[in-house]
Amino acid sequence: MIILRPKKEFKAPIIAECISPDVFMGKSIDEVAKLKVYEGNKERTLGELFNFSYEKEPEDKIMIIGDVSKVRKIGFNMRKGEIEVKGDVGMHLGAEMKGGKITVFGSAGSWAGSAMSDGLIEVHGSAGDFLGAPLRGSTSGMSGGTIVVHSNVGDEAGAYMRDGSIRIHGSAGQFLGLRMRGGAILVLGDADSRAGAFMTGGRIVICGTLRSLLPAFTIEGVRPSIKVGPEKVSGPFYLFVGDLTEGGDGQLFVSKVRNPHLSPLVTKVMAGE
Amino acid sequence: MMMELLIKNGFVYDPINGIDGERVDIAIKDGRIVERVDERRAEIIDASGMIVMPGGVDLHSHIVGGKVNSGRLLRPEDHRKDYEVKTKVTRSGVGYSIPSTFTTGYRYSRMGYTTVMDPAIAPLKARHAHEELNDTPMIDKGFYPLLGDWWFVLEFIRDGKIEECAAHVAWLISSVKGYAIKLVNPGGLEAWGFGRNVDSIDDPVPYFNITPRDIIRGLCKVNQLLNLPHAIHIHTNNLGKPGNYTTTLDTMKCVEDLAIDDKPIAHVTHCQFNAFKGVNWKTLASGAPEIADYVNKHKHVTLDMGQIIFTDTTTMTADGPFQYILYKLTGNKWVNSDVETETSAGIVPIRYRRASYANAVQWSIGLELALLIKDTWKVYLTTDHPNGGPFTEYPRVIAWLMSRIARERTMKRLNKRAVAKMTLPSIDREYTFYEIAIATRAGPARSLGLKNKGHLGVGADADVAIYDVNPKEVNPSRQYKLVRRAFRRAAYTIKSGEVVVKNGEIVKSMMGDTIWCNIHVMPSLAEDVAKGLKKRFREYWTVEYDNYPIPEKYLSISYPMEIKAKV
Amino acid sequence: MSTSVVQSVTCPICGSFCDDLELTIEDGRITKVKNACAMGEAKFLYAPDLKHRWLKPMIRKDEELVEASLEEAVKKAAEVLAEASYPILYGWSSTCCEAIRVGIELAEEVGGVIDNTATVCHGPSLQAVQDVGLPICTLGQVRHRADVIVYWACNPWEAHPRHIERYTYFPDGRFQSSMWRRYLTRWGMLAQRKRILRALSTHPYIKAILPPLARYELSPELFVKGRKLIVIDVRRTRVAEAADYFIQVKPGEDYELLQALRALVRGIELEVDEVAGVPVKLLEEVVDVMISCDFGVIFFGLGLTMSRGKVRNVDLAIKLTEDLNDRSKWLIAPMRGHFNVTGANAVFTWQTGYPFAVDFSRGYPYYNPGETSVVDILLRGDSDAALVVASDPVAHFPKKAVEHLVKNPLVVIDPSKSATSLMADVVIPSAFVGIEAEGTAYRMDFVPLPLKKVVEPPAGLLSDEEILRMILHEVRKIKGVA
Amino acid sequence: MSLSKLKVVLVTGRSIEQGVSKERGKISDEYFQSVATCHMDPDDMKELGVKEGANVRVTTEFGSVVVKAVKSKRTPHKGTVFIPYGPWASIVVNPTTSSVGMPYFKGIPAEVEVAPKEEPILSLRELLRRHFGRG
Repeated sequence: MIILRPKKEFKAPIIAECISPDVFMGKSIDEVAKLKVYEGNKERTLGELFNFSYEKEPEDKIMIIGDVSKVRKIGFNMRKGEIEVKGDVGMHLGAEMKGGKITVFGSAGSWAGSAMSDGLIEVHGSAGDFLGAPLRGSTSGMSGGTIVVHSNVGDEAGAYMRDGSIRIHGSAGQFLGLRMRGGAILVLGDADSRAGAFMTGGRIVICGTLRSLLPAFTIEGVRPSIKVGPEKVSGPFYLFVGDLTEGGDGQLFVSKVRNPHLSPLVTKVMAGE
Repeated sequence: MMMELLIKNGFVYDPINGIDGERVDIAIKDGRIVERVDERRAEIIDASGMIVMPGGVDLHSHIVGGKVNSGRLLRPEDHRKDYEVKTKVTRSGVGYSIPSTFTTGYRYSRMGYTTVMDPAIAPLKARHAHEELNDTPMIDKGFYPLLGDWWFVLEFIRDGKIEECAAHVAWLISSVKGYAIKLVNPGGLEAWGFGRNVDSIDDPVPYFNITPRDIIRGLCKVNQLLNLPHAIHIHTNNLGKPGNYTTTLDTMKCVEDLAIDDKPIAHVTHCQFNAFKGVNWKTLASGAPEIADYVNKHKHVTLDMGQIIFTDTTTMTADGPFQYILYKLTGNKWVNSDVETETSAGIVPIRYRRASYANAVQWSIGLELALLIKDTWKVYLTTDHPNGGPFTEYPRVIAWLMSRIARERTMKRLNKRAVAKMTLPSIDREYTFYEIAIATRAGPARSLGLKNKGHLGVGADADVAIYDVNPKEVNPSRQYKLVRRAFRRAAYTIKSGEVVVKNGEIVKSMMGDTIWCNIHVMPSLAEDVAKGLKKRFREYWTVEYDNYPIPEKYLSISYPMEIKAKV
Repeated sequence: MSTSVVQSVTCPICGSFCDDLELTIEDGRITKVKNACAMGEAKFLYAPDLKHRWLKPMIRKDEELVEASLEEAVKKAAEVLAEASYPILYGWSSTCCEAIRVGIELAEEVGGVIDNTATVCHGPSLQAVQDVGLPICTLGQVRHRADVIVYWACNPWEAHPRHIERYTYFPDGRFQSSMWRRYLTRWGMLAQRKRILRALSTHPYIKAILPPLARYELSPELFVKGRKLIVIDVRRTRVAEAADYFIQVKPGEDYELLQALRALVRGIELEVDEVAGVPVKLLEEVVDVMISCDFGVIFFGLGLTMSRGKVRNVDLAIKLTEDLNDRSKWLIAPMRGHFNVTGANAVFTWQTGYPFAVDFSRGYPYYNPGETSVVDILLRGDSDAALVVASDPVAHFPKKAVEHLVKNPLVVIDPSKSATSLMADVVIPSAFVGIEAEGTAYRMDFVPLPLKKVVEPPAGLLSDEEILRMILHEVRKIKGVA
Repeated sequence: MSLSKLKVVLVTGRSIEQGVSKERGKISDEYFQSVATCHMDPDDMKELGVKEGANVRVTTEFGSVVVKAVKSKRTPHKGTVFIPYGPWASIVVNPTTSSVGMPYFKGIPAEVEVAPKEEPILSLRELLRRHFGRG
């Protein structure tokens, strides 16, 4: 295991896609210290920015201790091994990740797990916007793997998601599961409005309050509980289907108890009025 | 004083001068090919074991202007995967299907191309095209203004006033500093103004009492009256629709009687997209044999391939209604851009897939056209960049043309049903280097009427490409990969007498010329045109008459071709 | 006294970029402006006035701005940029394309982030375009063909005063005629309203603008024939009062309204009776008008990009437009603010592939709004220097962003004094492009037009382009590449 | 009986007066007069007990600024107030960009109250010095 500690408080953004077990494996500390990173527009080596220490086991693990909230692309395209961060971490954590595990004891910036296809990201603090979502213009969202966030997430979590799962213990911002086609998102807290916008498939489960429901969703019924992956979450839940303007049949489960503001609409529609 | 250069010992392919792989030394002085230079003073390039050709000439490649730039805007995901880092001599940029301006220039130059024409610019946005051309280094360039749906053209042709029409076209081309007359889905774009289209060359254009046939014939006559160096450049009606090869034949036939001498009067562009047989996408088949048959029997038309490449690219044409159909077909993102009184445009990203029946058929059509048309001077290599694929993939097309084995290799990976129906497997023909030189430089240069381009005779512009492949040792049919590699990265590119590329890398950045036609009609006619336009300008456009023409000083290096019209 | 008249002058104010102004120049000063709106007139008459301009370059010494030579100021600016690890180069929308081209070269040379004002205007719209595209047209197409015109979350009467008159509701076109007469009739009916007169009398600046029309109910007899104007906004603006339909949407609920309209266009029955405060019955009526027209257009403004939903409001507005093409011809266009913000986007795009927020720190263009957009960079505190050209971020960025901007070295190139230049470390005053210097700019529909030089700039003032070239040259000298 | 504080939604934006006056100079009195203002619904003003031209303090989660209250010309828009773009509005807008680069310049929850006597409307230079320590 290689342990990295920042040498200073960073100011300019640091792009460090080399911080990944795939890159570190088989390299000595000296070799790792020579890896190139960018600090703003200046090319640096990892060794100029971080102090290193080494532990024999586990071999394929990287630990970062300290605030790396300015460091971007940690675990980019990672395929195996493990990264553990004790502190906040910057944008694009585990972007395009294909395997392995990343754990953050702190918060993560936007685009964590962007377009990942396998592996596990667990963030014990909050995460920014675009959790698991692809970068601008791309429609290739998350296609596998798991993201767990123990606190809140920003807007557009799970956008363009095709498969895999996202579990949010806190609350979610607007446009949760935007243009989602498959996979599952579970929110234990509340969700801001526009959840499921443009969704055509997949499953969003909101255990708390959904601020408002989009007009292009229709009520399908009430379900006592719902399975999200291997886990059974008990309700009861309203089941809405949409986004109808996209011809979608995405499923939006919303806690019945926590969303009394939706009950007049549900009652009216169920009564066929 | 400019450098003198001497290219020694290369195998020269210069079809315009009939040189077919002979060892000829090429002498260069002051940007021109000369008889000889002083060997002691000149820089010597040893081209032993290499091919020497005139610089590549591309007569149809969407590289600048409003539509291309909207395509760039639309596709950040296309740029992210392919970018260029700044070097000491080059600017940074992005690449793949719609490269940024600098990158476009560098990449053409690295392939040994030295002249490129953009085929579709809305005249109202010509200033934009020139701004981008001013930022496109390394190549000589120009563009064709879109004229087939310009209200003035429609009205004059409707009223039978061909001479007035010609005078207005002359004013427009000279004002916007364009090069040739371009027609795209004539009549269809005007109809698209209200969301409609035309479906044959005899389908009337709404509100104008005129048909595409009238427009094509009218502008063909205008082109002849104006003595323009290039033929009318036509993107036919019904492009991209199964069964459209008959429209293409109709289009070629409808100007047959206008031909004088043996000079081609119509260029049917990216013919692959308009050579579809069948009644729908499931029954799509190649109409290339029929079209090739017609072209083999007639002298008034030329074509370019519009070859597709199996890749993720961006389609962009002025054919608004076609792009809308493509948007509905693919569900991908869609840009439409209609331009008042003139034209329209559309953009849709697309991925051509080997497993797709339709895409496999399309691939075969392009190659069949090139291989079934016997006279190489009549069909040129293009991918209709970026519609069929980015221009950087030309070397792949060269390999397919030169090697039956290369074609078979690709066919093995294609949709089986498509391959079973193709004519292509039965075609043995393989292009020679001489024919490649025709299809990629001599032919387009001659078609464009660029007398100093596309050849290495004395007096020609010193635009030269040298490729590191030995024609005496390499058998392109079997060793097509070596050929492909050589054409991807020129050993040397010489532009206007200066070495700008070595071993596929830019060693010197420079600006090429912007080539345009300055057309002179009779002064009295020109005066009438100006007077009439001044009076009616605001009826047509939302900009002022004074602000429409582009002053010559706007072009970073202006190269006007002075043309004396018959009217 | 020498008097001359210059015609077909473009107006360096808003995205409508009118090019039919007529200026009278007497003794090197503009004395009369014809055809302009109040803003355009004010710019030509008052902006070149020396009393609110810097006439000499200024450098901050001991917390005070003091006069300096141009060479000194350029050198200082170049040092600031060349030494920075993550400089930002911001503004650009109020200068010409020629200057922007140099600006991008400078950004590349110093490895900085270059961003234009679209970032806080239609940046969200551009991102929406990158997701779903944009069916758009030039403004003449609207003038000739449109029989339904929708202004959504914008207020052209105040922000683009001649837009309606030149391009949409009031001009005559080949297939459509002016609605001026209908408007006047309605106005006549209501002209006595005191409210209107009062509004007029308290306004010194609206002489070119007719009084607004107050209508609170739909009057179907007005919908028999001709163009229709639909306005959707959170506020009852002046243009709302001129509209055939005005839909007042609850603040922050444009997205819901757009989705309801899209559902109705697709023939989906809504289960709710009201969306965003608007009865579904009214929406159905509006949708019927929209799908039965010959040519419709939606112009949208910052009400969509700056409020809840941002990018996705525009995304959905574009999807709605795309769907409407199944029924009729429909196009959509953003109401761009500055006269050359469209040009800034265009130049950025052809040189770098991206329309704004381009990061050159790694030697190639990288774009990711939220990461490479200036407001985010300032909020995170990433940058360590800034160049601001022809813009006033200190006045227009949120306080927290400004706090970081002014904490680091700040270089400003601007023709006039502004909040930002007051805070700067180096100020290099420039000539007004479009008045004292020429260039190129793009109308909101990507139509490029020339900016004219009609008078001489004050002695010693250069154009933005020339100043930027000097800085670029100096930067290259510092870096040893000149 | 008037309220001491009114909960509103703040919208900032362009106005023709701002557009014209900025050409007379960003440090001119015309500009100051046109942008250091808060356009309110007359009913809201009545409720709050402010008269046309009185000073009000607008406070959001992000800051607080004193501007002049003026009656909106087009009403009703109860519960919404409008401040033209400018240095005064910028003090109170919501900087959150949702990672799209764009702060919330519109639709910001705010409170309006009569400004205390000791808090006048700051001039541009005073505002810059107060908030950014320079100018």
